[in-house]
Amino acid sequence: MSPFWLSYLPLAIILSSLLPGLIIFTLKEQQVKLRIALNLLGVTVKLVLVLIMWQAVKAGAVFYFSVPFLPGAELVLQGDALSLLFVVLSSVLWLATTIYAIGYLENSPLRSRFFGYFSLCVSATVGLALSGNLVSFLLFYELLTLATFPLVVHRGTPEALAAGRRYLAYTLSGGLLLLTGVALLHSLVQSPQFIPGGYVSAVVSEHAGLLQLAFGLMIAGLGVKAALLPLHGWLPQAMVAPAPVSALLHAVAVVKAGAFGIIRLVYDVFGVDSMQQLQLAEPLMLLAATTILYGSWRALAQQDIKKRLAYSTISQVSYITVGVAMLGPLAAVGGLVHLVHQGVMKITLFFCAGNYAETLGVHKINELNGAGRRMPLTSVAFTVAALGMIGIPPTAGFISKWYLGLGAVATDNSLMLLVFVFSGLLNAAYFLPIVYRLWFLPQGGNWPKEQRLSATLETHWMLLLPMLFTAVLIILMGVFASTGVSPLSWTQLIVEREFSYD
Amino acid sequence: MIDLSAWLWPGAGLGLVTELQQLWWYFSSGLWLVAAVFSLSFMAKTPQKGRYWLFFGLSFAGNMLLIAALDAISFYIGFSVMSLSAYGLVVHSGDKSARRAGRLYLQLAVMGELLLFAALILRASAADGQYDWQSWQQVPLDHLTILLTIAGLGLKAGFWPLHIWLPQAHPAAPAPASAVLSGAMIKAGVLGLVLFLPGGDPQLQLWVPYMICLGFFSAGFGVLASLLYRQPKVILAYSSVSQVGYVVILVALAWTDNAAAVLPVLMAYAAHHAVAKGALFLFSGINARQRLPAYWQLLFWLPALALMAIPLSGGAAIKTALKGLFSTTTLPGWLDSGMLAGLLSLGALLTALLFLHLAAMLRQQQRRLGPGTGRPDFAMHWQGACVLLLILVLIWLPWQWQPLLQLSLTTLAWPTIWTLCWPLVLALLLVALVRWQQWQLPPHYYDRNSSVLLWSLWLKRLYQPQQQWQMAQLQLNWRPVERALNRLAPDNVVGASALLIVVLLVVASAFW
Amino acid sequence: MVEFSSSLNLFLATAATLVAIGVYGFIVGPEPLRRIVALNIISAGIFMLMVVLAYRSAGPDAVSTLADPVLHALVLTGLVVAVSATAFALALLARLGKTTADRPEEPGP
Amino acid sequence: MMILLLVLPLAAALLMLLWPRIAPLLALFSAAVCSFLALQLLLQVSEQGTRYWLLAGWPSGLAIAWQADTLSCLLILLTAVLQLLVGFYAFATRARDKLSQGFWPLSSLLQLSLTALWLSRDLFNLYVCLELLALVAVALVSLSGRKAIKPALNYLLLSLFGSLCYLLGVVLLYGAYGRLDIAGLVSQWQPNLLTNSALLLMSLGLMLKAALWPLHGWLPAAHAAAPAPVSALLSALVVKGPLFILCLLWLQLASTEQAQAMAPLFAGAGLAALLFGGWSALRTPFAKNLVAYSTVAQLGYATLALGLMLKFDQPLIFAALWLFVLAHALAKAACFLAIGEMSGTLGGKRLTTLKGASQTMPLAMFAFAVAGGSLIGLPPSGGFLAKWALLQGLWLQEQQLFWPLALVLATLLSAAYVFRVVVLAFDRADPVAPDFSPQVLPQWLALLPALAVWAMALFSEPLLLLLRLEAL
Repeated sequence: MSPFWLSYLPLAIILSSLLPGLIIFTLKEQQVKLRIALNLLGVTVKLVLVLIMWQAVKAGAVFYFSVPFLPGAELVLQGDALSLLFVVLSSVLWLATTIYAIGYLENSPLRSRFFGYFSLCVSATVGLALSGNLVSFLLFYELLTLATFPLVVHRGTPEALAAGRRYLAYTLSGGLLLLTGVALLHSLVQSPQFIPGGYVSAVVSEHAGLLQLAFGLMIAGLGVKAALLPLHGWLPQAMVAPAPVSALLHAVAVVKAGAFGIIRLVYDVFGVDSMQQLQLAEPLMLLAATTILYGSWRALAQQDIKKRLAYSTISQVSYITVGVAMLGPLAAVGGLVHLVHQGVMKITLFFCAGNYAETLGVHKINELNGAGRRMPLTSVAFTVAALGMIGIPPTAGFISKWYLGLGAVATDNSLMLLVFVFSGLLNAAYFLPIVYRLWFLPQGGNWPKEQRLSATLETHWMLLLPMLFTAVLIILMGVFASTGVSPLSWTQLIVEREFSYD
Repeated sequence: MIDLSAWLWPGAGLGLVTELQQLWWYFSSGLWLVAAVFSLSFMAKTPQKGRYWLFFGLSFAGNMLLIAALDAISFYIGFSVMSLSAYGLVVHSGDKSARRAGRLYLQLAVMGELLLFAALILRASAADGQYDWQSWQQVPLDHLTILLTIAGLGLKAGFWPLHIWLPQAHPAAPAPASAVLSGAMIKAGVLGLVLFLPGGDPQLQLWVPYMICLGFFSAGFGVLASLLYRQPKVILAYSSVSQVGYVVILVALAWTDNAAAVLPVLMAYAAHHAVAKGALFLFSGINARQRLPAYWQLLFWLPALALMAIPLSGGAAIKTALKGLFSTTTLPGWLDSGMLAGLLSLGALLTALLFLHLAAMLRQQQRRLGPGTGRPDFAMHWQGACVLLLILVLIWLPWQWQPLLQLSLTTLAWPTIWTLCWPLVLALLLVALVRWQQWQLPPHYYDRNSSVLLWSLWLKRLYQPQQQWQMAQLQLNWRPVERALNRLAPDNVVGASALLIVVLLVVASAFW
Repeated sequence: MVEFSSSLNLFLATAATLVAIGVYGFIVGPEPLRRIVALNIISAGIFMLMVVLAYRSAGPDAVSTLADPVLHALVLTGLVVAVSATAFALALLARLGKTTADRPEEPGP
Repeated sequence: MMILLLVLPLAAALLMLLWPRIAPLLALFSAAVCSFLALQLLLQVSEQGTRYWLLAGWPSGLAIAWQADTLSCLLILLTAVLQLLVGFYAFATRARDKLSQGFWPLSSLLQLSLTALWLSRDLFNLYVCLELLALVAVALVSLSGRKAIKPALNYLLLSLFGSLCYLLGVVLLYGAYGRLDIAGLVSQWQPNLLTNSALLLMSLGLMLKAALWPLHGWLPAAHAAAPAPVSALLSALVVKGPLFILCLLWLQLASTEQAQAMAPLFAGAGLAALLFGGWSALRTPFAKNLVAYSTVAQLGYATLALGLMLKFDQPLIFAALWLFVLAHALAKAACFLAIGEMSGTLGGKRLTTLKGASQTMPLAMFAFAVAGGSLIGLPPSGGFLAKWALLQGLWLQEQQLFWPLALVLATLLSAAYVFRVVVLAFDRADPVAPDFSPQVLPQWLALLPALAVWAMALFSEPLLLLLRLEAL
C-alpha cells in the first residue's frame, strides 16, 4: 500500500457510492439485475475501502485529501477516528438499507431514480463524515439536502409533496443559517482543518460576541437536521417517504448529519476550552434536554407507527447533543456511541414498521393487535429495538444511556440524569404499549391489506434479513460493548484523542 | 466463578461467591423449578402455553443471573430481564383484571428500573468506573443514591408504600407465577438492597431506624389490609407485604455494624418465607380449581403455621433471633428494644389473624366450588406433590442449616414457647369471639377496588393521550390581500415607469 | 465651471421646455405613437442642449467662431441613433397595428 | 485580437444577411472563435495587466477610450460562451420551434454590442453601445411573433427613454468638463449639483434599462414573451450591460461622499428587488414569468452588492457583485432553456404544465434544478461563491447583522420559488403528458450552462482573486 494510493482513499470511499449512483440514473427501468448488481458492487467496494481505512486509522494514520476551493478554505476530505465512526455506520447501514429497499420497492415504478438518489444520499453522508473543514462540511450538508429531497417526495402523492416542501423549507433555511455562521467564522479565523481542541481559542477573548453569534447560527443550522426543538417540524412529516428512506433518514443520513455536525462543531471547531469560556455548552445542553422530553411527550399521542417513531427520533437524537454538550469525556463517549446505537436501533424499528406496512398494510398502532403471531420475527426485532430505545440492558441502548448517565454525574449535571430517567419513562410509555399490542392482544379482524410475499417466511426475505441483522447487532453491541470491535471501544478511542490534545 | 471482564465490562463476572448468593441461588432456583414442575400440570390446559413458558423461562433466567452476578451491571441486566418478562406472567390470563394489574405492574417496574438505573449511575461514577461488588463496598454512599436504590429495589421488594402492585398482580397471575413472584422475585429486590447498600456506611446508618419503623408499619399494614379482602391470593399478597416488612427490618439491621450477626437471620428469613409463600400460593391455585379432600388442608396449614411461627418451626426460630438482634444492635435511644420486641409479638398476633382469615376464605372458596367431582385426578396429585415438596424443604431446612437449627432448638425453651404462643392463642380467641358475635364491618369495606388502579388508569391516559395540546395553527388567508395588492400594479408599464423616474429624480434632487 | 452668455439662456430654456414637454407626453400618452413622438421631442431637446453647450465657453458675440466640434459630432451620432430607433419603433408599431387588426381583442395571459 | 473580437461578429452578421442559409453555422463559428479569442485575451490580460486603446490615434480626451481589464475580459468571455451555448440550443431546436432566421444575425449583433460595451470606457460610446444593444434586444424579442410585439414595443419605448436620460446626463457632464472618457473625468471630478444631477439622470436611465427595482416593470413581460434562446440571452447578458455602466459610474466616477449618500438607496433597492422579485416569482402562475421575476430578484443581489460596495468599499463585495453576474448569467440561461424546452414539449405556459416533469423530462428538470441551485446559492455553485464573498465582505465589517439576515431571507425566497417548480415536477399523481416525445439533445444543451455554473467552483479561487484585484 503506497502512501500515494492511500491519500486518495477518502475520495475513493465517496466515489464508490457516487459513481454507481450516477450510472444507475442512466439505467432503464427494466434493467433490474444490472441495477442490483451495481448497487451491491458499490456497497461491497465501499465496505472494503472503509475496512482498509479503519485498520489504518486504528493504527494512528490520518487520511488527508484536498482540492482548492475558496481562498483560505480548501475542500478537504479527512479520515480520522471520528469521521470513521460515522462512515462505518453509514456504510454498514447502507448495505442493510439497500437490500431492504430492493425488496421493498420490488415492482414499484421509478426505481432507477430512487436508487440513484439513494446512492447520492449515501455519498453525501459519507462525504459529510469525511469532510475535513467547515466549508467542505457545509458543501456536503447542502448536497445531502438535495439528494434526500427526491427520496422524500418519491411517492409523489400530495402528502409526500407537502412533506417535501416542508422538508426543504426547514433544511434549506438551516443550511443557510449554517452558511452564514460558517462565513462569519471564516471571516474571523478562516476555515482550517478540524482539529481536536478546536481552532478558535486564539480569538476567544477578542471576538467573544461574534463567536457566540457564529456558534448560535451554526447550531441553528445543524439543529434543523438534528431536529432540535423549535426546528424539528419537518421530521414527523417526512415519514411519508417509503420505509427504507425513513429508515435511512432517521437513522443515518439526515438526522445524524446534524448531530455529527454538532459534534464536530463542539469538539473540533470550538473545542472544549473555548466552549467553556464562551459559555455555550449550557444553553445547548438545556435545549437538547428540552427536545428529549418534548419529542418523547409528543410521541405519546401519535397513533401512526412511523409518526411515533419519528417523534422518538427527535427525542433520541438529542441524546447525542446532550452528551456532546456536557463536555466531559464520559458524556462524550455516551453521545458518540449513541450516534451509532440509535442509528442501528431506529433503522430496525423503521424496517419493522415497513414490514408491517408492506406485508399487512398496517400503519396505525391500534391495527397492530396480535401481529406478533402473524409476523414473529419482525415483532421480535421490533421488541428488541424498542427495549433498546428505552435503555433496557443488555441492548445497545443501555450502553449509551449508561455512559450518558455516568457523564452527567461526572460533569455535575444531575439534572440531566433526571432528564434521562424521565425520558426513559416516556420512552417506555410509548414503546411498551406497542409491544403489548404485538404480543398480548388478540388479532382484531382481518389485516387491512395483507400480501403473501413469501411461501415459507412471514414476508419477503429481503425485508427480513436486514432487519434481523440490525436487531442482532443491537444485542451484540450491547453485550460485547467492551470488546475491541464494538462501537463503544471505538468511541473511547475517539474521545481519548479528542480530549488529549494540548 | 466465571470472569467475564475481558469480554464485557470491568469486573463483569458470574459466580456464587458469597454465602448470601449461594443461599439465594438455591432457594430461588428450587422454587422456580418446583413452580415449573407445578406448571407442567397446572398450565397444561391453558391457551398460549408457549408464551407462558417463554416468559417463565426468561424471568427465571433473569432471576438466576441477578443472583449470580458479581457486578452491578450484570445484576441490573438480570433484574430488568426478570421484571419485564414477569409482566408476561402477570397478564397471562388476558382478562380484564389481569390486564389492569399488568399495566400497574409494568408501570411500576419500569419506574423502578429507571430509579435503579439512576442509582447505579451515581454509584458507578462514585466508584470511578468499577462495577464489581467488592469495589463498591469501599465507596461511601450519599443520601440521594440511598433513596434511589431503596425506591428502585423496593418497588420490586414490595414493602409499604411500594407494595401497591403486589395485591393486584399476584391474584391476576397464574398460581405458579404468583409463587415465584412472591417467593423469588420479591427476594431479588431484597438481595439488591443488601448488595447495593453495604453495611457500615455512615450515611446509611442514619436510615436504619426509619427503615425499621417502615418495616414494622409494613408488617402491620399488610395484615390489616388483608383482613378486608376475601380472595385468598389477595390475602397472600398482603401477607407478603407484611412479611417483607420483617425482611426490611432485617435488611436495615444488616446495614449496621452488626451485619455479621444479622445476615444469617436475613438469609434464613428470606429462604423460609420464599419456600413457605411459594407453597401457599401453589396450594391456593389448587384450592381454587377443584374440591379437595379434607386432609389436603394439611398442605395449607404446615406452611401457614411455619409463617405464624409456632415453636420449632423455622419461622419461630427466625422471630426469636430477630428479637435477639434488637438487643444486640445499637439503635438510637427512641427505638427501645423492649418496645420492638412487643411490636414483634403484636406482629405475630396479626400474622396469626391473617392466616386464620385466610383459612376461612380458602374454605369458603372450596364451598363455593360445590360438590366435588369425585376422586382427585393425577394432575391434582402431581400439583399436590409439588406443594408437598416445598413443605418438606421447609421442614428440612432448619435441620440442614446449622445456624437455623440452633435457633430452632432454642425455641423449645419454655419462656420462648410462651412468647411465641400467646399471640397465636390470643388470635384464636379473637377470631372465635368475632365469629361468635358475628362482628363485621359494613359490606362496602370489603374487597374494595384499590384506588391504585384508578391512578394507574389516569397515568395511562396521561401517557397515551388521544389528543395533545398543540400550538394553535394560525389560519390567515392572504389571498384577498394579495389580490388587492395585485390590483394596485399599474396597467400601463411604460407610463408608470417613466413617471416613477421623474418622481425619483425630483425626490432625489430635493434630498441631495 | 461653465459660463453661459445670457443670449444662450433662451436656447437653454427652450431645450429644457422641449424635454419637459416630451417627458410629459411620454408619461401621459397612452398610444405608442404619441410616445414615439414624445421621445423624439425629448431627443430634440437634448440635441438642442448639446448644440447650445457647444458654445459654452464663448463670449456673447463669438457664436460662429468657437463652437465645440466634438459636441456637434456627438449630435450627429445621436441623430443617427435616434432616427434609426424611431424607424424601428415605427416598424414595430406597424406590426402591432397589423396584429391588433387581425385579432381585435387579445385575451390576456 | 480585440478588434477581431468586434469585427468577427459584425462580419458574421453581415455575411448572414447575404447567405441566410448558412447563417446558423456562421453564428456558431463566430461565437466559437470569439470564445477562444476571449479566453486568450483574458489570459493575456491577467498576465500582463490591463490594456488600453485610444481609437484611431486621436489624443486622449478626444479619442474614444477602450480598456480591457480582467473584468471586461471575463465578461467578453462569458458573452461569447453563452452565445455559443445558446446558439447550439437554437440550432438544435430551430426546426421544431420554427425559430425565425432573423435570430442569427441579431444574436451576432448582440454579441458585438455587448463586447463593445464591456470594452468601452467613454460615456458617449457607451451610450451608442447601449442603444445598439437595446435595439437588437427588442428586435430579438419581437422574433417570437404576434404576442411579443406589445411587450417588445414597451421594452423599446422604455429603453429609449432610459437612453435619453442617460444621454442627458452625459451631455451635462460634457458641458461641465468637456471630456467623455472616464479616466479623464475622474481626474477633474468635483461633487456638486451638476455632477449630482448628471449622475442621477444617468443612473435612473440605466436602472430602467437594467430593470432594477422599482423600474423593472417591463422585464417580465418582455422576457417571458421572447423565444427561449432569446430569453436566455436577454436575462443572462442584456440586462448586465447597463449594470456594468452603472458600476463604472458609481465606483469610478462618483466621489466618496456621493457614493456614501447613494449607497443605502442602492442597497435598499436591491433588497426590495430581492423580496419583491422573489415574492412575485413565488406567486406567478406562468413558468417563464417565474424565471423572469427571478431575474428581477437576482439583479437585486447585484444592486445590493453595489450599494454595499459603495458603503464599505470592500473588494470582496466587488468580487461578489460580478460573481453574482457571472453565476446568474449561466444559471439563468440554463433556466430559460430548460423551462422553454419543458413548456414547449409539455405544451403550456402555465407552471402546472410542469407537473410530473421529473418523470417525463428528467434531464430538463434536472437542468432547471441544478441552475436553481446556483440561484439559491447552494455550494459549490457559482451562486454560492458570490454569496460567500458577499458574506465574507459583510462579516469583515464589524457589527453588521442586518444585511446578512436580509440576505438569508432573500435566499429563502429564491429557494422557495425554485423548489416550487421542482416540487411540482415530482408530482406523480397526475403528470402532464408531453405533446410529443421529448428530445434529448436540447435538454442536454440546457444542462450545459447549469453544469458550467457549478463548475465555477473549480476556478473559484482564481476568480475571486482576479475580481478582488480588479476592485483595488
